[in-house]
Amino acid sequence: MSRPATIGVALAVLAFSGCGGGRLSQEELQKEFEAIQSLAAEGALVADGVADGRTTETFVSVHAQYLSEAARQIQTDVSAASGPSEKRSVERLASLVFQDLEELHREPDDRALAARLRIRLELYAAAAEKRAR
Amino acid sequence: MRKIFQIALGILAAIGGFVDIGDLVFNIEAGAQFGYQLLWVVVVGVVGIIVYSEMCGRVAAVSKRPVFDAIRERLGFGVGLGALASSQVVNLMTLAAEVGGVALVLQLLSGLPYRALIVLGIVALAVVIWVSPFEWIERIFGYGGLALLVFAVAAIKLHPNWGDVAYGLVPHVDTPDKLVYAYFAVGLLGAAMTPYEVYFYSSGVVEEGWTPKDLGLNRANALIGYSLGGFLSFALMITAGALFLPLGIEPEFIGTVALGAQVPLGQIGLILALVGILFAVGGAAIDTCFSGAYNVAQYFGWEWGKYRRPAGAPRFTVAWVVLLVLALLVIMSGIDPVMLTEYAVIFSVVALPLTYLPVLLVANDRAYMRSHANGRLANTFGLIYLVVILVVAVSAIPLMFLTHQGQG
Amino acid sequence: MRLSDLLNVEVRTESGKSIGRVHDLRAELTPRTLKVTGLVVGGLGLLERLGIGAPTAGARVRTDDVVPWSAVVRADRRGVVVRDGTKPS
Amino acid sequence: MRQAEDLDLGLGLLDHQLVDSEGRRCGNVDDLELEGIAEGAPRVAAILSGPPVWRGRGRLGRLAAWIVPGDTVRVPWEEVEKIESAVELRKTCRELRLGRGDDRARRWVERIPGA
Repeated sequence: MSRPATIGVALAVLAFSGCGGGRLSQEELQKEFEAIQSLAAEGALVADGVADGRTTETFVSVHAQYLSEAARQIQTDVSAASGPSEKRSVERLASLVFQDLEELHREPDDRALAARLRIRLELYAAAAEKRAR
Repeated sequence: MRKIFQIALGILAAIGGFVDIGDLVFNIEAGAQFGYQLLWVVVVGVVGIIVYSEMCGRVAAVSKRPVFDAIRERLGFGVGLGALASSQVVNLMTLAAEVGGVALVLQLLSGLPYRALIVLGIVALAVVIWVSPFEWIERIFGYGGLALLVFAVAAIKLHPNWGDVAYGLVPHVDTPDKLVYAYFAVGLLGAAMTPYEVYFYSSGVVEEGWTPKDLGLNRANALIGYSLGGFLSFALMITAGALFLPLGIEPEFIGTVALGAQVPLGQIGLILALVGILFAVGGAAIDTCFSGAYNVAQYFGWEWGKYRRPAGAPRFTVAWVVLLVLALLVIMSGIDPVMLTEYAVIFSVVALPLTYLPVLLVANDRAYMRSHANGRLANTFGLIYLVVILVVAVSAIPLMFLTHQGQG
Repeated sequence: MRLSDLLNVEVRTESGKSIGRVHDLRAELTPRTLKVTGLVVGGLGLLERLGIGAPTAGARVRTDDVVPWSAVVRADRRGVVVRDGTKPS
Repeated sequence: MRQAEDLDLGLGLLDHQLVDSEGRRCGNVDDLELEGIAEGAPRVAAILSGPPVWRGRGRLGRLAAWIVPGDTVRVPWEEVEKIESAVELRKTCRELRLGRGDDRARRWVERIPGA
């Protein structure tokens, strides 16, 4: 194996070993809140497009699924680890965001639903942002 | 008329080569994290690629020697082989990332499963390369990639604070995350100056049989082509800075890039963005694939060229087919194309000096270049950028470590 | 003997003083032959190997880092021995 | 060929491209064979090309020679037409037995339609 490849593998291993298991620090939880805020805010943007009929069904369905999977990943990672009391609220927020994004993925053409999801996702984003500080 | 068509070579290299998945990822992420603060780095990167691609094109037109010939001649067998191995690893990573990008965009357009689209994408690329003449590939992907101009409109419609945008062109650091800032600066430079662009471009110059008469065209290609590429980088970063930064969105998906055009421009913006990304990334996939084949053929002295029929340069043909198959395996493993892109760009930065030093040396050799050797301007810029590249190459991997790939 | 046998080997005088390494061989190209005329040695020689200041580089920086072949006593892959008093500057 | 002129062998010949009389690329100058060193009148006798030649090219060369199969091809200096940025030869690669790897690969590639 060439040197860059070896370094690449080594780095990839290091990068992955950082996730999952173990105990979460305050700082790591903060990062998770930031990640949730990002996903919720992005979901709200997508939902906004649906509510106004300014996007395509396929795009919304596919992209919302990627976002929802990321939210679920956060939930799984955090629940697998131990950590301070905020850990619970990370889990709860992540699961709420996941559910809404999942709904957006399944009903990408429901404008009324999308309008409601947008408001909810914006609220989650704001809540996560507050916690991330 | 012929001239106009030939400028398309520059546009292909600019859109398909300049704006590839690396530029999309780093410009959007940098904009979302630092707003317009890093715009100046794009300028530095664009000037760098203009300087070196002009040099590579000139060397190729005058001496008929593409970049990897120069690398082996000047660095010798051993170091040259190291340069070959590292550039092939980076090429493969980049190719796999671009193929993944093509599949993701196709998925966002069609809703079909991702893995099926990877296979479809690879097959489509192979067929396009196999059957169409180079000029066609050039035009299809070059002009298709121009749909990315939708991001210029998007950036304007998002009403960025133009004062802040202008201030971004002045180098300044206004953040507590200085390391993350440095990481993105390195990534943006790497994305702008990716070496496969010059491998591809210089080989194309030799294939087209350019002579010193075409040096004006070479200069125009480098200047116009890469400036256009830089303009698109600006548009992407401004879009992200105006839309994603205030909302705290950290872009992790190709779809997020397209969202940047959908929010201000609606459905038409979304479609144009997806089509533009598809063509830019697809064109870049072809460029990287060929670069890999060019490099290995040139290092070992094999016959090469895509103007010949595939059987005219058999080992070259085998090389690009093998690269496509390897890329298929890499991306089918399920690795995230966006993350792979980041690794590819950062590693390419490490390999930069081994590419650009020999070019600078050869461009000064009058036995090769006769009266077309580097002038004072090209040498001054060439040397300045060599220093920049060295600094960036040394700091790239430590920065990636320290910032967890820009996560802080 | 191959070119690669001589590249990078150490150059010593008969009395054993090292004067550097062989960075390149200078040759004279005529229509029929390619005769080796000297050794490119020394710090500047290294730059020459990269193409800076070599005869082909147009601006010939200097030629006094070339040891003429007439000064070579013995040359093989263990090293090159040149007559005493030979020194590239 | 041009008039008598100076040429540094490592810089101006070694690792350069070989091009045959039909303009086909057919390998690199992997090493040079020298003659007449003992007699005090050394000259280049031949160009050497092919994987086994890499053995003389440092550690990576030895490794590469060990991995890649192939034969040494010796091109006598008399077959050299001209030295430009590439080394141009007087005969075709088939006559000089160069570029056989491409010939072997061609048999496979030719089977694919459209090749």
